[in-house]
Amino acid sequence: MYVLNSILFYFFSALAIASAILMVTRRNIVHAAVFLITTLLATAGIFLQLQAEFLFIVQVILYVGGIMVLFVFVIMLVNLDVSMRLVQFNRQWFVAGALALVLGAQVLFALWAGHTSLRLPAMQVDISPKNTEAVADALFSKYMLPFEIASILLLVAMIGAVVMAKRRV
Amino acid sequence: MIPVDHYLFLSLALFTIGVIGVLTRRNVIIMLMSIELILNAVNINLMAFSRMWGSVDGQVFAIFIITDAAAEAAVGLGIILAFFRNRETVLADEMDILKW
Amino acid sequence: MGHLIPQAILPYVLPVVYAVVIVMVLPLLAGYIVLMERKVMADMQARLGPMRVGPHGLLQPIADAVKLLLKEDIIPENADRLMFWLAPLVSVTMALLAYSALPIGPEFQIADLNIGLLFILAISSLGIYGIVLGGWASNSHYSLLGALRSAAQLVSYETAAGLGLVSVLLLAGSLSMKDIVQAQLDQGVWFIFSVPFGFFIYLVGSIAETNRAPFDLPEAESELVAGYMTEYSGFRWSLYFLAEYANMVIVAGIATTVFLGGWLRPLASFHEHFPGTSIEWPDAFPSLLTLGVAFYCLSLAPKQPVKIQKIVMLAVAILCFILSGALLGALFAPTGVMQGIHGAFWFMAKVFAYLYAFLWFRFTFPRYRFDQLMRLGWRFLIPLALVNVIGVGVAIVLRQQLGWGPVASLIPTTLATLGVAIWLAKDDAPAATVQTADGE
Amino acid sequence: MIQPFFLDHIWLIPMFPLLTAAAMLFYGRRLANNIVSALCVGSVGLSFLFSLGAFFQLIAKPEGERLATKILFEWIPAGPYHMLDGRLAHFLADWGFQIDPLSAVMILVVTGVGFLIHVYSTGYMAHEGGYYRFFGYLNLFMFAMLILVLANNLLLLFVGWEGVGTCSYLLIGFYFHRKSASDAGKKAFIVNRVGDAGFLLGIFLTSALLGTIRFTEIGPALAAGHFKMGDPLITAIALLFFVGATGKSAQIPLYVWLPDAMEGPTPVSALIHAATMVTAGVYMVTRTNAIYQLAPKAMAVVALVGAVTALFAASIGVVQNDIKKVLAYSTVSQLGYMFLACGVGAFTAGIFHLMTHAFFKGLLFLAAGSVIHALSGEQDMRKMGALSKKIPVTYWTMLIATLAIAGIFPFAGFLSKDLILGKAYEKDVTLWAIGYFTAGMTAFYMFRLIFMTFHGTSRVEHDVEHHIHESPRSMLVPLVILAALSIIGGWISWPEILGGNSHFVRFLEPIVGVAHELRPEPAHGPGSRMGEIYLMLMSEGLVVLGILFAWYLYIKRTELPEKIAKSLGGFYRLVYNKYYVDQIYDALFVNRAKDLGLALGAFDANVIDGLGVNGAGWLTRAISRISMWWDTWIVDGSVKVGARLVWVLSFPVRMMQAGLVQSYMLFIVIGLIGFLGYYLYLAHHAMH
Repeated sequence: MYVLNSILFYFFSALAIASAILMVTRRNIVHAAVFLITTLLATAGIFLQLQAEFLFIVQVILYVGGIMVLFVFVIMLVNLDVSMRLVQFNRQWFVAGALALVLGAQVLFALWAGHTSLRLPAMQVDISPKNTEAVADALFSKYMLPFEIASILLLVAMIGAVVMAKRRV
Repeated sequence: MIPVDHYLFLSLALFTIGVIGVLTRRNVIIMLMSIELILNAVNINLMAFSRMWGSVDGQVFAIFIITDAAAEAAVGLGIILAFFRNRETVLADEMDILKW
Repeated sequence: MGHLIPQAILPYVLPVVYAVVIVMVLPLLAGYIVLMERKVMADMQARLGPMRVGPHGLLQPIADAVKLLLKEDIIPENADRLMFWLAPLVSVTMALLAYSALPIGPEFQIADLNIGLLFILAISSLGIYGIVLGGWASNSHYSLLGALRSAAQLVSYETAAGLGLVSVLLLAGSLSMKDIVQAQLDQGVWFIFSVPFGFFIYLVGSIAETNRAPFDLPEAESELVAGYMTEYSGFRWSLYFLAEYANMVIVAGIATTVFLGGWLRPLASFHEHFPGTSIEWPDAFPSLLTLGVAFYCLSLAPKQPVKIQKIVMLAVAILCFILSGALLGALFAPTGVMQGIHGAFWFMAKVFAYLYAFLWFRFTFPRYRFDQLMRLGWRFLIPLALVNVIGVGVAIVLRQQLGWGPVASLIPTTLATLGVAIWLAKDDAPAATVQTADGE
Repeated sequence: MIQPFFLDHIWLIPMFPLLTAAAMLFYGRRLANNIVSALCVGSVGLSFLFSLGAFFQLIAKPEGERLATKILFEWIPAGPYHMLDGRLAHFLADWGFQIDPLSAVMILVVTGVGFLIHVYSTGYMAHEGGYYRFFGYLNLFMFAMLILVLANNLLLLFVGWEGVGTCSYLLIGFYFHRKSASDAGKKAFIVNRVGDAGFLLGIFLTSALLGTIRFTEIGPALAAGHFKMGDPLITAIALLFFVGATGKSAQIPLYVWLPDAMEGPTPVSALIHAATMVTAGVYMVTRTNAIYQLAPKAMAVVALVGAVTALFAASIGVVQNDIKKVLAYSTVSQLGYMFLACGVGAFTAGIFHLMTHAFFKGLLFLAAGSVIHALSGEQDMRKMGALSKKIPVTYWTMLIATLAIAGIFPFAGFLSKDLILGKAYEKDVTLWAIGYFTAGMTAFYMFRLIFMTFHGTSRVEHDVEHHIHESPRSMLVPLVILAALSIIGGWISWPEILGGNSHFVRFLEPIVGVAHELRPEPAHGPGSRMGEIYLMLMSEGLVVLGILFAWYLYIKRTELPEKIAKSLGGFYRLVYNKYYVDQIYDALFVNRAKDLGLALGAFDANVIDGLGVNGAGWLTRAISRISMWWDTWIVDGSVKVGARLVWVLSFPVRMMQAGLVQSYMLFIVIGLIGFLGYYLYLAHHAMH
């Protein structure tokens, strides 16, 4: 069981990281989008491997099936074969990349230090099989208010998007 | 069991890649996608911790983050569309009207 | 045979077998759905349809398949090769993947996920990438427009269809397909009768999701040559084709499972309403039907003009005999087997009924204009679905608090939804105003 | 006390025309003609209905308290001030309306005749340009006139007074592209100004002397002031008012504008310059009769001016050839009659004649208009004749009106005119004689008009001749109604001696209530019924004589008039040229005024502009040079230095603020790195 689990995990994480790197470096936006989708799917796989089926489904339906479709849609509306031939990285790319790496290194150092010093407890063996029900309970009892607020946020975002994208408001 | 740290390393890697993307790519759409990547990294952390403590709170927060991402994508892409209509470009360093 | 297989992989054997069966059978099934489509169309147009290849064109699908496989496979000059190659694959993969959670019989299921329905929705929602990427990759305006249209259309109608299903989820209280069917058995009524509007919404939504007429704008031959499939040919094209029909079967399967009581035979839960009594005679129906078909084929066999056709017809007849024998024998077999076989029969019967409805609509309704499509989706179906869901919630409260019956509690909901539907339709009447139907 | 509805809402009566006027003048251009006429005529009709309602509700009240006042708001609540006799008074002019028998009669006449003339105009103006403009002005006039007759104080009356003046100016100059028309308009306006100045002075003097300008309070104030008969100040007020009256009502010496006013469209002449506006003077004199009755000299002046004007204008009317001019002069002379009546203290008779005159003179003008309409614009009577068959309705109605004005028994004119003559006889024989003779002349020239227009041989140019046509119904109906009124209109005050009981006069009595105890004994008079009968018969006789004379001259022996004119020679020319009054006025006033204007202009050009303005300009330029130097070098210099300084200092900030999102993000990341590094550093220390 553990073997399968770890195989899945390392496979998915390798996939995720690889396609993330590709996503950032691709010249063709559609390819980038496809690689991002791959990353997301890999992440979804990791969720599944973490026995969070509901989040897996949410990830797939919302992220892959919703948001990314929106991205692809917009990419196709905005024809980009012009910008595809231009330089893809801005003037500050070298500094920026370096600094980002520095930031990553810092966090890595922090994690490493934490790993050695304060030992994170191992994972629980198993959480309740009825993951969906558990999430639902938490969502509708403990996190009712944030849930409502999130829905308001969505409404506002919808209106904003409509106003933004409309030709004649 | 896979130690939690590995999840953290994974998410760190994704996060860094995302930051690099946001900082260096000229194409606004790819910047947005990188932001999605960052959010994703955060999600991984949350899931890992939720699994670690055996409580679903982390997952709930992940759901909120995904909601947030949806909203952000919708509005951001709307803005990009509007901008493209006016300026015929999606390059971040041509959007420097923020200066004034 | 348990001792032959190591314990570790035992739980994976049966699913693999099912998966292989499905992957084998589905293309054939798709082919024969095409034949059925052509026959139905011919019937509705007072023609004969394919008659030459095999008796009554029974071998037509195979001929078509061979033709498609042998066709030259063209990739346009400046198409995006990677995507062009990837897109049909994605499409067909997702279409097939969705079957993994579809229960064809009580046991006949690859995996009984506790989020089965959502899983199927998710996977089938991934199918869109096949279309969009393909349309984009073939670098032609028709394809791109088709892709955009289908993207917009799917995103819009998934919402409606999903909401249509949610009403049933509330009633069934579970996401697992199996449990949903079980709930229909326990409540003693198929959900189509308790939430007809849910069914209606899902019907329209599923037609739109599978890009079938009257919502087949992504491949509207009169506007964009073949939509996203314009540049495709040969094998890739047939993959798309397969994906489309597989999707039809999927949505039909979902509808069957969720609304039409899955593998349950009619009146299966008679005793729920009238304890003590139960009706068994419908069990005899399958074998009788197949027997009838067998005799019909037998009677047709001599009339065939060519010798080979006679032979094929006879073969079909014999096949039907065997089938009816099996179905008959299943009645005396242990219940598991019997339910498996009969469940599969009933399931397929319902699926084909649903598909027949699809064909029927295709040959009956004119194609929508794109803005009309959008208006229908956003301003009619989704509000209606929302009202329906709320109503179902109310109904559940009625049932739990006041102890109303499973059907009675939903009558007010249905009536309310009907009222809203009428109102919305009246409100939507001036929909004829022509707008620029661009994909936004 | 709470008033009945119509009395409580008299203020609405002027408002209807005001609303439509506003509508016309702002939006009229966009409205179709039929809508315009519907709105305007409708509004006036509405006011007429309200006036009727008010009238009947007023009659319903008992004799004593036939007075209703409605004060909308205080208009000019000026502070306290010292009156001439040193008492403290509070000047208060409010936007208030009052209705008493006099106002009631006036609003009935104004709205009634006005309504008919509106209807007429819809036909008459149908093919003219500026239809909406015409009706807008007309309604505006109705508004002002109604304000005038409903005002409860002198100042508000003055507002209406000026308003009607303005409208008359606008309407006389309605065909502003004709120079003669615009000149006539200006003339009317300026001449009226003279009178108005007098009127205004009168108002000031009133408020200074009596401390109030409300009509209801003037009487009591007079009583309280214990003024003796013929008090000089009172006389002054009365005369000043009368100056205003001469201006508005075209009496000597300010009558000159009225004949020229005929340049306006004929309905205007009928409404403003015959029926309503010109009678404002009479109304005003009657309204302030309390003052006049304290000033016998002033009344004598009024009577004399009235009588002389009557005779004078009639004499001019005898020789005019323009049909409207004749009517204009007859109007002047009839107004003279009214003032004669007021002068001899028979205010009620004056108002009575005012009403009847409104009927038949309005009718005369409308009929004349119809004639002109039929002859497509011809106004010269020498180019008319023998029209009686061609336009019968016009002919008969006009004949009725002529009989009425000539004073044939029992037409309206007869009753009112004889009432006046009777009063005049009681007062003074010479006045009576003048009026008597004038009556004869009136009959003569009116029938001269009738005969020249409708009888004898046709002298119409034959290109006009063949499309002579009767006017449309919308023009004929008012004619007929007015004809009926000028027959029976007078009967409401059938004199006692003929076995009637003069309702009308009795109805009006209250407003001249003061008159009784103040009126001196009649100098000499028949007093007996037979005397009055004799007077009537005499006037009838003279009138018939005049008619016959006209018949003789213009039907029987048509060549005679020229002969007579030749034989009279100079005198004829004098009269024919209206006694050269216009020329004299030009020589005396107009040209002098022009000279003054030229002189002032020269002064302005040389002294003001040359010295003042240019000098100031030069000075300013000189100063501005200096200030410019200061501005450029000192002020701007410092500013530039500051700007340059800021520019230099802001270099690093500017580098940061590139306006590019990603550079901002970069800075965020840098900050993040800084924080993280700091905390890691701390943690590191904490560890060891």
